[in-house]
Amino acid sequence: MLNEAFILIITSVILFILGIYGLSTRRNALKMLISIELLINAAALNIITFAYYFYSLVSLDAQIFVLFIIALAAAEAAIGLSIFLALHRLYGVPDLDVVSKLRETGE
Amino acid sequence: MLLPEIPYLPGIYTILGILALGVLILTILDRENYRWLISVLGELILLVTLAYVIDLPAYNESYIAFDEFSRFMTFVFIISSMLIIMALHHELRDVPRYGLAVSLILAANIGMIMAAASLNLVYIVVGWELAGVSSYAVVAVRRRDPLAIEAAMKFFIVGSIGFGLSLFGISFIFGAVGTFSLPDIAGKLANSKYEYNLLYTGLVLLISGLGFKMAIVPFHVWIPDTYDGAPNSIASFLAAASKSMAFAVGLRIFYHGLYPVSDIWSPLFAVLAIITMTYANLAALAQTKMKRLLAWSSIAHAGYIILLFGAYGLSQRLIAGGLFHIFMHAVMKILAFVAAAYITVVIGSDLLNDYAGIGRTQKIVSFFLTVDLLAMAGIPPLGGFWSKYLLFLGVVETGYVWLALIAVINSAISLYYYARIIKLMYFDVGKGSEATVAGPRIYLVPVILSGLLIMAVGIYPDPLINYLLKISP
Amino acid sequence: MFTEYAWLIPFVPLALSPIALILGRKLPKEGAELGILGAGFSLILALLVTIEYITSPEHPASISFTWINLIQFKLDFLIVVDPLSIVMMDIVGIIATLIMIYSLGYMHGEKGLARYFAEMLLFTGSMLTIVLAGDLLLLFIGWELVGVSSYLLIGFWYTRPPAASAAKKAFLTTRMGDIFMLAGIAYLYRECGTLKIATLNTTAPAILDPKLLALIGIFLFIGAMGKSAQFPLMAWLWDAMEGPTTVSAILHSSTMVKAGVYLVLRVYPIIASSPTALQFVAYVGAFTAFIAATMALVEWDIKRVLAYSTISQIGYMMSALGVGGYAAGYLHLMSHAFFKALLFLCAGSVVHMMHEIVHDPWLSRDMRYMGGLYRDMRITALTMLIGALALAGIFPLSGFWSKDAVIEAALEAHDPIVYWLLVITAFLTAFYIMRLWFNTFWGELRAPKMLKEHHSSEHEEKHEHVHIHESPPVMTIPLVILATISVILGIIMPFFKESFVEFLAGYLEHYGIHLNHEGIAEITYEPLWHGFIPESIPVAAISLLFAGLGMWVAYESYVTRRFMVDRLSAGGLGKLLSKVLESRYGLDGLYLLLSEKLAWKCISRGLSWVDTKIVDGIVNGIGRSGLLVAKISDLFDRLGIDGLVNAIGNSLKWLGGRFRRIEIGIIEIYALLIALGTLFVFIYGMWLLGYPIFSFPFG
Amino acid sequence: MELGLIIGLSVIVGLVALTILSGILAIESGEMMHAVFFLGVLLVIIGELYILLGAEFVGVVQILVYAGGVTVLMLFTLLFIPRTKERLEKPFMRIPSLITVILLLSIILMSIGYVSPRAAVPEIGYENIVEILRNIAELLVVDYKPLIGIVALVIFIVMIASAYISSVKRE
Amino acid sequence: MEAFPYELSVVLWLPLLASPIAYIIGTASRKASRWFAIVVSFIDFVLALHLGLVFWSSGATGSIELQFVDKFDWIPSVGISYYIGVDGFSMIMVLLSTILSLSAVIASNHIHDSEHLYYALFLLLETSLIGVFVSFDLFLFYIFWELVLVPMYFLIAVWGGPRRKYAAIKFFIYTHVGSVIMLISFFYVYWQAIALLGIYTFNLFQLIKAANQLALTVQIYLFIALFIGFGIKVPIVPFHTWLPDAHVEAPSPISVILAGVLLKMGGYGILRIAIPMFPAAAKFLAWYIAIIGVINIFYAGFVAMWQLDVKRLIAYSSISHMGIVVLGSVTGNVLGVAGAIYMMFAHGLVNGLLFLLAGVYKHHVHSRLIPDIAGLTEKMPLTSAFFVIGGFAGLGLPGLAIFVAEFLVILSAISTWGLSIAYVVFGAVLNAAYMLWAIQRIVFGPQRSEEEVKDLCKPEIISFSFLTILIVLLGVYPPILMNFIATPATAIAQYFLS
Repeated sequence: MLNEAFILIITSVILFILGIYGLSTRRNALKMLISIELLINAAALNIITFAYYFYSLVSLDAQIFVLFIIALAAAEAAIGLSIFLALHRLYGVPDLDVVSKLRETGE
Repeated sequence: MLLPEIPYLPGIYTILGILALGVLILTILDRENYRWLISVLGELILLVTLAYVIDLPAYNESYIAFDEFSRFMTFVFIISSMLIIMALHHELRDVPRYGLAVSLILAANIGMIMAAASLNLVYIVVGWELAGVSSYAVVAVRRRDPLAIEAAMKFFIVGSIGFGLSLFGISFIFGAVGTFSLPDIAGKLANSKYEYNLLYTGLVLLISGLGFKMAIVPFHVWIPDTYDGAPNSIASFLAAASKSMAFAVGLRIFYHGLYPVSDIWSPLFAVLAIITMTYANLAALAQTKMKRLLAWSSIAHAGYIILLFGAYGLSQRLIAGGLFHIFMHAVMKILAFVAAAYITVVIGSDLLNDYAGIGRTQKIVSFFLTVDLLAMAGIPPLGGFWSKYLLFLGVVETGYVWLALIAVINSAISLYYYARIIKLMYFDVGKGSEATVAGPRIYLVPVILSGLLIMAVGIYPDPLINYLLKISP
Repeated sequence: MFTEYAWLIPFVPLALSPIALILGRKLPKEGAELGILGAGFSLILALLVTIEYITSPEHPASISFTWINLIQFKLDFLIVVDPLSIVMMDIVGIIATLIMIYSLGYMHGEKGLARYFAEMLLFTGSMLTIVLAGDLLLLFIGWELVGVSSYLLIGFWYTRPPAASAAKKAFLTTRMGDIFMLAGIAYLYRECGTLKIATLNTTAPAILDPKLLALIGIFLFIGAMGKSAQFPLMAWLWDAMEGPTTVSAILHSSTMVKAGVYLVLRVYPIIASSPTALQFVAYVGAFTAFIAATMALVEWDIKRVLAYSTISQIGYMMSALGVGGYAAGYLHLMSHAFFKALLFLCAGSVVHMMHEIVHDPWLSRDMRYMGGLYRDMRITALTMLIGALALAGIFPLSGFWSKDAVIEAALEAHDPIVYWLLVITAFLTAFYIMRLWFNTFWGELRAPKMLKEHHSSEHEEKHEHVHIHESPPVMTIPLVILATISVILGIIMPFFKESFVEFLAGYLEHYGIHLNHEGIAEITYEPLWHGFIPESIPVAAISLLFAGLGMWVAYESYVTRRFMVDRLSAGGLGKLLSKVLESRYGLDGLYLLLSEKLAWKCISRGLSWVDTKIVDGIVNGIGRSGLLVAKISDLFDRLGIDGLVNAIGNSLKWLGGRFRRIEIGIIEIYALLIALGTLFVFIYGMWLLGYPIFSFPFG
Repeated sequence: MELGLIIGLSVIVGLVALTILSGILAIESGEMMHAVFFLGVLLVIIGELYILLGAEFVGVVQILVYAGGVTVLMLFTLLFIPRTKERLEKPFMRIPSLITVILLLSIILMSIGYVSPRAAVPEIGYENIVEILRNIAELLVVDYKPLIGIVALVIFIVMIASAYISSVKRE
Repeated sequence: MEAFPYELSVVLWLPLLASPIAYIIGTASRKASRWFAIVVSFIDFVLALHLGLVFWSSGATGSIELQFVDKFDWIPSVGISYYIGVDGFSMIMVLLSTILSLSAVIASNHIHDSEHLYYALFLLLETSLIGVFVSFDLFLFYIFWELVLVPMYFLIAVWGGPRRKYAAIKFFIYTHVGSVIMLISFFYVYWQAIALLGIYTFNLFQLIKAANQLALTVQIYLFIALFIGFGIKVPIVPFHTWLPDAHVEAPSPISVILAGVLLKMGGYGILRIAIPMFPAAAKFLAWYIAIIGVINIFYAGFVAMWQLDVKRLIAYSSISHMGIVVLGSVTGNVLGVAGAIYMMFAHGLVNGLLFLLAGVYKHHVHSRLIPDIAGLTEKMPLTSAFFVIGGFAGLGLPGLAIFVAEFLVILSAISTWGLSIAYVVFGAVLNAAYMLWAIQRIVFGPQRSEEEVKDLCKPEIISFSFLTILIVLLGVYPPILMNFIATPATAIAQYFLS
């Protein structure tokens, strides 16, 4: 029967899938960044949910973990954006599918 | 805020502290004309850390576990980083902020050591991601090079996907067992107090996530492009250090945490290993560029190494061989990449066909490259052979003879693309034949050092093997 | 005290042979000295040993030497001095020495004399090895060495293709026999565990079952057939006449071809213990004697006529041994050795002479060019006449007695087939040998006329004044010696036959075979067919009658041309017959068919086709269809590994193509790929674990 | 069932619905600005969820760092680069991706199966919020102190690096 | 007489140590590297000879104990040890390798491009060959076995004839596949030994102990694997096609090593490893293997008859002789085994001589096709003489080395199987046929007068006479070798009796 825990887990799964979907359909590097954020948040939400509903906060490692995840995600976003900027400056487009010099050459 | 505390902290903190200090210093004094100072300082810091690591007492606090295993892995990381910085010094001469690269590598070392020296998923994942973030940056540090930037972008995005995947997986595992400390997880799993479905989901996602760093097919996609685009020494850093880190993490998680449910993950790894090595070897056969070929070969070697997990069983030799092969693979890859860098400087191209005849003009580097290629192909008596041999022997001991057989056949196949390079170098005439001017000397230092290491280990591997057998649980 | 050193008899010539080859060129006479030295030494030592043996027969007479020593197994060399060996070694010694001397004149001015004498020495030594060998291993070694020296000597004029092919043919044909002998030897070893002939002679008949004995006996005898040119392994001998005449004289008439007979004499107890083998020997011998004689009827090549007669005389000996005429066979061997050597040497001097007239190795041997040489070459002519009469078996020459003994033995054995074949052969022999003599020495020299027929004019005045002269004394003296030997042998033979028989009997007694006073071994021999034999008439009369008949026919047809045999072959049956005879019953053709066409053209070519096309082809074929060796076949210009890699690439093209098309460097695709990968891992894991509980989420 | 539970459930459901909606919008909206905005909304809602799930501190940090920092970072990045919206309309390979993704979703759901809370849900009142916060603080300063230090340092380095990478002088 | 300590190791490693030196001084002056190589291989030969004399004089020929053993652990953790030594069999093989290497290196005076590399590789090859014959640790054995391939591959591929690349890669793949098969069965035995003896060891004798305990069917499978592995080297039909190509394309000195020593590795392996390890299987399969040997003899003989290229002809004749080795090694009595071993040695000398002669023709007449080199006897008397001697030795003429082996093998084959194998004697006729025919076509026949051809030069005369003298000596006085062979042969034959 329907309960919050289950709903939340499904939500995070859906978020995760959305992230994957965005990554595999979107050309724009920023969109990809957004999708990555989705992935990470899905994971974090999942952890919090489990900690609350399954283990009733007996250990707070989960929350600490999420804290660190947030920090790392921020760092990652920063570096990603900087790379994105460099890329955009070099190629003049934000789209990655045109940026494919590195590939298997020859047949 | 960290400095005053260093003396009072136990060992692992101190290592990290030393590194961090060095990182800060390097980041601060970063001028065009300090290149030598920076390199030497970086080497020194790593050296000090190494010295410290060697006589550091094994230590296990609530979240930190510095045992022989992490000592060995730290050893591997630091050795590789030291070798790499030598090459980096010359290769990044066009980068104004050179110190940044070095400090990023040191930072990555911090993360890797942390990941290798803990029994807690939080630490492991955070350390891993720190290493990841710094390596994204270090790939992109040559910012005017479109290829490098593209490589960095791909590396970044795919790596982040991997991170997300494994985080998601870990969240499920947490949901299944409710703790992040690996011993507790093991205990819970041992007396089966866990949610099977959640665990399984988490496991699969975690394997996929780890697969990125470990370069398992089909999660290897970023490897050839990134190695191709990145500067050689940084590519070798990725191939050597961060891949070793991934295996260390895998060993930690699967051998300390999840071994009670090995019946779930080891078959998955087995099939992944087969796919990986076969696919990579076949793809490598048709490569035309040295760096891509090396990328593929490192994927293939990842395929051999994850036999560690694929053939899980009670075999000392399996783990010892795995560690041994991780180490040898790191050294061999560094040699290969740096030699490739040297040759690229000399002949101004990375195409294999342009290597033709280099053996007659650039004797030293081609000799060591030959040794290295033979070692990678697993020709006795060279280091690469012994590690492979021990690994496969362990695989057989755990009863996966067919797995070992496939691996042997694969390494037999791999011989052909390695031999092709050797033949090009020595028995063809081409661009390489005119390349008589000597390349940058400093590249030869890591090449010769690692080459000698490979040969020495090949001639007399016994002490190392015994040590590994001793430290492997 | 010489017997201890009997091993030197074969050893010295063998040892001198390489020295002659290396140093011969330096010596004044190009190695002739060494040749005569070696042969003479052997002869003298042999004579001494003989005397010593005859004076004190109890003397220890075997020297042994361990050749191969594997702890449990030993193979020894054994040198025995016994009645068989001493007689034979004397014969060989004498003839060898004489011919070495003769060669001084005959081979004078030839190129590569050193080689010639080295080979002669090799031959002498190996022949003596056969003679003295007391075990089959040593005998076989000498056997092979004789074969090879005959090969080398036949091919002495190696620049002549016919000589070369003749040499090869001789070696291969004899080898074909040798291997049977080898098989026989090996089989004896398997059964008796030793190769010592004395032991084998006693044990083998005792312990082996008759079938096996017959087999082994026949195997050994086939070896003998090869060496002594018995039917059907006979075709090499007449080609062997390509060699120098001296060589024909010693190898292919008197000594080497006797090796077969000698072998049969050696292992007689083994052969004699199986009637089948005896029949085989007897019939092969008789049949050979007959057809060889018929071949000689129409031959014009003087040396070849002698070759046929050699074959047929050896046939006599073989059949004698087959029907038990042990002593007869040996006697005939002895006498034939001398007069056949004599005949060959005479022919040699004739050919030597003719060569100066016709300047052609072929024509110089053709009797149609000869005639009327009697006037200027008396010594040659007379000595040759003696030899011819001896061969024809005319009283009181040596041939008469020995041939009588042979036919006597056939009579004793009550075998009409052998008997009549031999008798008719006696007639044919007399005819062809006299035909030879008359054509050579009687009438007018036909060379100029014949040459005019098929040469252009300027040749003819070149042959206007041919000065015919006798050969130099160095060549004639041996002729005289040999002639006297055959005469004296003929005169003393009736008296000395008795003692000779006892001599042999004493030897055979050890092996439980008893010789009666006629020298006929008492063995069980069943003729295939019991027919009419004139028991009452003494053999001597019959053989003399037939021989005389033959000589008369020859005289009538070639001297007083009253009755031309040749006219018989003018047409009809005679023509067909002569065709058959001239083509030697097609034996050569048969050999050609077997060797050239079958072995070489078919099997060899076929197999090498298989080798290149199929065996290799399969590998490459597999390769082409994707194995590692793929593409090898078109790697001529590229180094293998390239081709190999490409081959793998191609053979896995569809796969590899897919692989690498995935890596198109677009991140979205990578992401999708990753998703797919995860999917794959999920599904595979589930399938693997029989998982999951496929419960609907909202169940 | 009693009222409180229904209210809680409905609140959760509402938030979740909002989350997913904003997520879809963040992925699908053609205009970059909107995408970033919706991302911010999503992050805030997730922060709300954290607070609901007894992780107040985390939720606050989420809202501050994420919805504050990251979103703003992205917006500034957007300001750096010229608008490029034309190619955004047609996604790269929608159909295969959709299929894959739906397959993945279903398989994950299958493998999760049905889960229900194992332990009793803790009551979130004032005092135990304080309790939790104190515990977190204690953990942070005792067990995770090195981690904090290291993370801070490394992120510092990485920030410098990213600044360096992104700041290419126009030439 | 005493062997000084580690003399065997010195013999083994000396060429390897010398090879880089040869390379380096070769860069300075080409001649120097040639002379250096000659000196080194001569020293090696002298040392090996000294060992042989010590071996003989110390009466070690009577015992099956290994002599001059150098043994210490190399990698005890996986049971690999450095364990070299010699018994009579290995001793003569070492002698053969050194003798042939010496003659080959003397006779390689036609190599002119990048000599230094050539001689370096050559010395490397010598070490690996010796190593195969002296190592009694299977792992060491395997290393040397594989190490042979590398220099050989390059020597063929670089200094070979027009189709050298094809030949080289073919050689490499065939032998590599063979050794992989071999290796797999080695490892199987190794694991079985872990299970049975409870120790990690590659010691040959330990492994033999373990392998003897295996079940018959397993033994048979492993024996077949080993037999294929070694048989490709031998080579046995139909795995032989690499050999003619390799021989034809390789430069003559290298074909000498190929025919003289490399082929012997196969027979050595069969006698030293395959049969002792799986005696039951060997007994079980003896008859079939004998048939394979007979097929070798006849098949190769017939094919040789058709060849026009002298080297091809000689190559096929080697295959045929190797058939005799295979036949003799399974007859299961001392004569046969001794004959097989004797054949290995004798064939090494004889075919070495023949290949060198083929090389002479190649370099003086610029062709190896029989029609082109026919009729030069007047011009090259010495060459022709040596060729005739070699040919007669090849067809097994008494008084020359090969006869002894042939005789022993045929004797023992017939005394083991009787009439069912008696037809093997026809092989002798076959050999005679193609050899004589070759001699007839090359040496005999009308002489050519037109072009100028020069005869042998000094070094060639030296090495050829050396070989010829050895051939005659061994043919006339076998005990020289038999003393070495007797004991090991008896030991090997014992396995069939048990």
